[in-house]
Amino acid sequence: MSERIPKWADVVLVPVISLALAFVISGLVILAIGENPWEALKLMVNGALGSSYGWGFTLYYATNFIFTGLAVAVAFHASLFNIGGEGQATLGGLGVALVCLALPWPHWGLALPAAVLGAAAFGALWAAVPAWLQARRGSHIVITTIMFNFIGASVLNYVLVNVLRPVGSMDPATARFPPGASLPTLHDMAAALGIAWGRNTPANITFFIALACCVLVWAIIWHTRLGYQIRAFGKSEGAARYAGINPVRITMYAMLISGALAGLMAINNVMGEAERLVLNSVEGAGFIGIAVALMGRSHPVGVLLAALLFGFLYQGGAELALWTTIPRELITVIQALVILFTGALDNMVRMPVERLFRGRGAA
Amino acid sequence: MGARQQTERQATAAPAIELRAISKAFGPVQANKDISIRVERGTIHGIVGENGAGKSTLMSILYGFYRADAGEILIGGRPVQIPDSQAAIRAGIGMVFQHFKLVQNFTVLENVILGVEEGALLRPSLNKARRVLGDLAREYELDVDPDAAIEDLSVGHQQRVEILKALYRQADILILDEPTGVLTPDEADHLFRILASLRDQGKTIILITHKLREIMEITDAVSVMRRGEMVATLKTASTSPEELAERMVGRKVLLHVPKGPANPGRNVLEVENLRVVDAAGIERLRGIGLTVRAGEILGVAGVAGNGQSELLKVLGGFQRATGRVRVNGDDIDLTGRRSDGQTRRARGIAHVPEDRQALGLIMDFTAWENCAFGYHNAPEYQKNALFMDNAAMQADAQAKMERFDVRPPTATLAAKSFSGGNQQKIVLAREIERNPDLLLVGQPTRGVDIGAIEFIHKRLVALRDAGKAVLMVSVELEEILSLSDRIVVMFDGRIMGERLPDQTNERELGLLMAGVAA
Amino acid sequence: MDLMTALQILDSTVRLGTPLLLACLAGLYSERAGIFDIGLEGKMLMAAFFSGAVAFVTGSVWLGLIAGIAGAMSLAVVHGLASITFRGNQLISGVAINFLASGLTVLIGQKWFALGGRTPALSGEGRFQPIVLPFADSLRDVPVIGPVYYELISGHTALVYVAFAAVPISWWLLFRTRFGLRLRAVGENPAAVDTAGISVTRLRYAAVAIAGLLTGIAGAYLATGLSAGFVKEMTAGRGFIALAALIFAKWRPVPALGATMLFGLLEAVANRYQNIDLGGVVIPVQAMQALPYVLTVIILAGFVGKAIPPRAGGEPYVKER
Amino acid sequence: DPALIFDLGGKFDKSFNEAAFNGAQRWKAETGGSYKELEMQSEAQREQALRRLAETGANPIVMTGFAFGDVLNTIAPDYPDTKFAIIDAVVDQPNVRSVVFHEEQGSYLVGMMAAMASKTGTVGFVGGMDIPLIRKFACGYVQGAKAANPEVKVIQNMTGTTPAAWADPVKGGELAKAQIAQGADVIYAAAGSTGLGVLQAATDEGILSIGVDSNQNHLHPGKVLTSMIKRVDISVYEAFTAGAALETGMIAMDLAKDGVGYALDEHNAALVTPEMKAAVDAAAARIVAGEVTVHDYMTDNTCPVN
Ligand SMILES: Nc1ncnc2c1ncn2[C@@H]1O[C@H](COP(=O)(O)OP(=O)(O)OP(=O)(O)O)[C@@H](O)[C@H]1O
Ligand SMILES: Nc1ncnc2c1ncn2[C@@H]1O[C@H](COP(=O)(O)OP(=O)(O)OP(=O)(O)O)[C@@H](O)[C@H]1O
Ligand SMILES: [Mg+2]
Ligand SMILES: [Mg+2]
Repeated sequence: MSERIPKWADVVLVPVISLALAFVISGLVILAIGENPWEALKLMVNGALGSSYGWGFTLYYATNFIFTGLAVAVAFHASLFNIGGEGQATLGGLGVALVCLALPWPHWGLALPAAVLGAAAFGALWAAVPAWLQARRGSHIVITTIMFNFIGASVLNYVLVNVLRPVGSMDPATARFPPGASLPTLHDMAAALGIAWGRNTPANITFFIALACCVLVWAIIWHTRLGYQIRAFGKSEGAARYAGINPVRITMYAMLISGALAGLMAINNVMGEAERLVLNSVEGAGFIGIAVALMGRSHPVGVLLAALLFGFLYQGGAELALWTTIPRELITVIQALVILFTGALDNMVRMPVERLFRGRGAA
Repeated sequence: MGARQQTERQATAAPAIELRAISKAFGPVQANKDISIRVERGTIHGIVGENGAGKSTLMSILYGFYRADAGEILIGGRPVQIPDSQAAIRAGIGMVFQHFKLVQNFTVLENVILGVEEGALLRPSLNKARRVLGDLAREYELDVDPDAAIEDLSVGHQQRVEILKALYRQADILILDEPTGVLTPDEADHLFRILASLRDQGKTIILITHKLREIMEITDAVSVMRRGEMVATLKTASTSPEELAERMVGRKVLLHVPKGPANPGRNVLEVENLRVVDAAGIERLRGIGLTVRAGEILGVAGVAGNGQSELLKVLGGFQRATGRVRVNGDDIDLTGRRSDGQTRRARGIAHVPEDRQALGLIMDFTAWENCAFGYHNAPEYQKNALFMDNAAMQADAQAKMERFDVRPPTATLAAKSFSGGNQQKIVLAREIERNPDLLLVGQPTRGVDIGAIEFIHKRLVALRDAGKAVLMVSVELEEILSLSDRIVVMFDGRIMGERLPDQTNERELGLLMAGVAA
Repeated sequence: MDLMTALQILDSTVRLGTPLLLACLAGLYSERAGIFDIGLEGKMLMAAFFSGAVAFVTGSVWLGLIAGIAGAMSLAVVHGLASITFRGNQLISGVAINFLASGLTVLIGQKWFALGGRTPALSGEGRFQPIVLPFADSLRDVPVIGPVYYELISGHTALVYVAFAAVPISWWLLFRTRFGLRLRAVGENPAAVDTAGISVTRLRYAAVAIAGLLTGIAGAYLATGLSAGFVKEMTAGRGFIALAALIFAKWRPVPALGATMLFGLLEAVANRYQNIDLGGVVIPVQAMQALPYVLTVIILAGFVGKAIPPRAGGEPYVKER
Repeated sequence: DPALIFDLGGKFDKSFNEAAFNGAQRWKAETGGSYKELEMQSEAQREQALRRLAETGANPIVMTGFAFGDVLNTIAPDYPDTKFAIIDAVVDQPNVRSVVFHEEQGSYLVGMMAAMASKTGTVGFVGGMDIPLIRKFACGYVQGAKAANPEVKVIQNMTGTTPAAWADPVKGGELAKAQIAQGADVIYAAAGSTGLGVLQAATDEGILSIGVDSNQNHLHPGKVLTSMIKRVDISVYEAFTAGAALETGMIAMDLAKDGVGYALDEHNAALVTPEMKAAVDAAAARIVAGEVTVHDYMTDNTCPVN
């Protein structure tokens, strides 16, 4: 119905203009707090994209957001609003930590698959209860997942303080994982291929797992029966029942996949970066996942792009806050504006663009 | 009488409504092209046209729901601007939309006063509305319980509420968009009596319908639309259904599908003592028993809401029930784990649901995805153990859509961008082409234009002639009478009686439907 | 548990429940009109900041309140623009508003006060003071009623009474007035409202503005009633709890009171009984802190059943696609 | 130039990080030198920040917070020519100075004062998140209170399990009120900005409170009994002053070194009676002399009293 503007304009032009608008307003905000927006932008771009070093961080953050974004997106396809990414990723971290600390792993090649299982299983477990309650008892998943974020934080707090913390350690964190559980960073991998890539950045092999998950989610959602049923259920529960699709089962599957994806984030931050489990290791990535999924229109490609954008903002903004007197909350404001303009106010741009194209068509 | 002569005579007395050169585009779709029409005061004016011809759009413009891209509106000879519905209401126009604009969880009274409240507080408005509604009910036989919630009312009653809304706003000009699509013949007759008495009081009525019989019965004049254009305005007295049909579709149409005698075989469906209690504890089916044989169409007549929907849902596998159902002699699980649509389909039961938009289709899915809906587990749609074969599904859908003359035959379009008639064809194609032993079909032609009705009826008869069993639920008695080989009538969850179509008539069936044992 | 303890817990319940109640009612207006609002948190935070900042600068809590309301309103306008005028995604807009508030408050706060986003502490006229109701002191010694009146009913700040009064007023407004009828209708079926000749846009903006007003009061209560100034992120997830309460209450004002007070009570109880020793087995503090959330889940699973939101909720009203 | 890295709580937390900031500012004011400061943005940046500062030649690099311990342990060997100082954690590397505070001793003293100032015989403690560090504060506090009055009852509360627990003055206020309702009339808050709510509620309800880390007496003059001060500022100042010649190894900031203590100024002078002061100072002297040992929760994860 809506072929009022060419597809390229819809997919590229409108978001780019929206993004530009968001940056212009951000510039005004920077100006208002007495700093130089142009310098700030340069610093951000340089810090995030100007070197393989910057990329190492940008990709690290993006990896987190890909996982949580995909998690939210999969649930969205089943019309379930999973606000629980934060808690699921927290528990995923616990799964990773338990796996990594269980054995003196000889090689990451063995530890990684086990940790993937641990992360996915714990994440899925934390999504399973809200899913079951929604499917069987009609408890609203938005509330239960919010509640499970808080409960997850309590569980982790208890476990770290009382169970997994090495005696005498001040830090409510687990011991360091054995060296054999240390994942190769992008630097290591590039070096193996003879490419120079920033040392000491947290981006690691998990980025490729995230990319694989994008493909996997795409395949599941659009190329499997399960995905077909999830989408059908998400669009119309009545019709799904007519078609013989079991609502309970689909709710469970969708949320289990969603929770597992959120849990997998822990491979990146817990196993790949910190190499131990600390309190609050998720750092809000679960919530950013919501924005990422919404902006990415629940499509893996969109999620990937949105995650990269947020990775850029995170790293660029962090550089800004690290090396200037601009408070780090500026990043939050820029993020907010980007979400607002590209995600919620996109019609503000689309409408004039449509008019432009209509005018040209008539002429 | 020539159209020119007619125009000359009307030029003297100002028509109630005159539209001049109205155009309206929805993006690339030109819904109305340069349309002009005059509607005389105190007449009932019919508008006919195929699905998507632009009838609803034109009327929505008149009612201020949409704004025309170009053109002029004159009411009583004076040009008026109708930028919104408030302006239309002020100009004395009321409209009953094809899809009702009622707030489902409000009471009748609340719906009636919405927008024309007397003051900031509700109570006085409600009191006044209760009084006025009482008067209107007496005057026009428009009874509804003023305190009932809309969601608890039958469609027929909901429509009455819509009419009451318009009358309460003292509309002089009443537009009804496909008002009889969901009514029983009795209710339709009742509606026409109301319309006639409204006309006799000098009100002007515009009636959009797909049923030419109704046009012939009640209208004074009729306009025919095709593909966004106005092709003719005729005096009803000087035209015929055949002529109208031809002008609408652009070709000759069979208004009655010819059908040979039935050749019934073994029992395909046997239902005994079927009972359903809904979530609110109300018994919806109270011991239904019936059989459908191979090679026959069993018509289930009844006023909507008397258990037909539940019957279809139980047989289709998405409503629990007690009792006994056998298909081809084998018992069917009605309550257990194997009581779902997938199992039913595996048993050779296909189902065209009553509500195609809410049940039969996923409106956001493409046509090709919809063409596999419910059969998505079928082996021919699988590439391997993991993946579905999207290409095969598309090819399959493309072929089905061409065979069922779905327009446009584009499998990649979303279901929601097809007109209702074409949506129905997609569902029918999916279910019939499965070559089921038993086809359950609810309201096969609701809201569908005559060209498509002809096609759908032909396909149902062909299925029967291929030796399949068809159970058809419809509120259209005409359809029931012309298609069925046997007819059962449902009332209040029970079967009131069984008749043969050539030994009964609309009147007798109507009585049974009203719960009066004949 | 003796009466005094019970009263103290209930008193705490009222204080903790009040911001939830105001935010919950805010969400109620918005969502009843068909506009989902997950930005309650952000609006409260914005209001908390501006009320704290302005109350400090001017020394007047009332000016602070007005500033807080204005702050929340400005975000409400953003939400309105996004979800009504430009028919954007209401969830995205809400998420953006939460981020925006969390960033802007600190950014502006740092610029103004250079205290890392905090406002300086308020005192005297810069805060809402408890109101002692008439006869509270003289009735104090009357058994049962006296303490209940003195401890529980009297002695709250003005905004608490405003919040409680907002419940019957909201009920009356929604179910007894023309405005309420239209508001509820627009959340159920905007097309019905439109064809009745009423502007969907104007109604929805009105609802969003009321949500702004109420979150504004909620935020002002946090910063100038309960505490003495703004601290960054001081809403601490209360907007989300309010949202949960709203669903719990099935979008009705009186149950909203019940739901928010239940959350308040659970928190008050968890605050009061943190280290419970069950004959040697000490329940860890984390368990007590998780208790309100666990209980919420249990109550939801056991007693509430399916909550059906307003039918047109979350969907922009589009006539022509 | 020296450099200072703040933990995630941020520079202006009114307590721990701010104390570090004050130390750096004092150094700057006195020497006219310049230094580089960073605030952490996320967990993943700890290593980044350390490495980049080291690579730009900053020396020494001072960081606040135990969360840096693990990272510092891995990167310190990579920069043998750079000196690091970490506050609140022990990192066993040749180029690292580990500064640990005996908060239990300071808390002990304010615990005594609380018990002596209490008329009801009940005092309170409000912590932020339940982490070992906070339990260390609590344990010292309880020991001190019991030492002053063996009969005293101590109510202990933690605010939450998420980082929001450090920034929820509303909940802090409620916890304080709940403790007041249970009879507490002196409350010690070790909970970041949540503590501000505790101090406020105590003031509103007319009881006394005890601040933490920095001297918070001025927040509510005449209402804050005292503050348990932790001289992070001194540690930073000393490290900056020592410059590249910073001595490494472990430094225990205890009462003997005036690393911890209680605050006495014009704001609380009227509250601290001479007897109180005498008793506390005597206890301090005994602790310094080793006659009294205050148990450190961290050594065995238990507290002898409750
Ligand atoms: N709101 C809309 N947005 C976009 N296109 C629309 C809209 N409403 C109608 N159309 C298009 O305008 C054309 C005319 O539709 P309209 O509803 O007026 O037809 P109709 O004659 O009422 O059909 P029917 O008999 O099915 O009710 C159709 O092609 C339809 O696709
Ligand atoms: N708001 C809308 N946006 C887009 N398309 C619309 C809209 N309303 C109607 N249409 C399209 O207009 C066409 C006919 O519209 P309408 O709603 O009048 O018919 P219908 O009820 O779906 O069909 P029928 O009259 O055959 O039952 C369909 O293609 C439908 O998808
Ligand atoms: Mg139609
Ligand atoms: Mg129509």
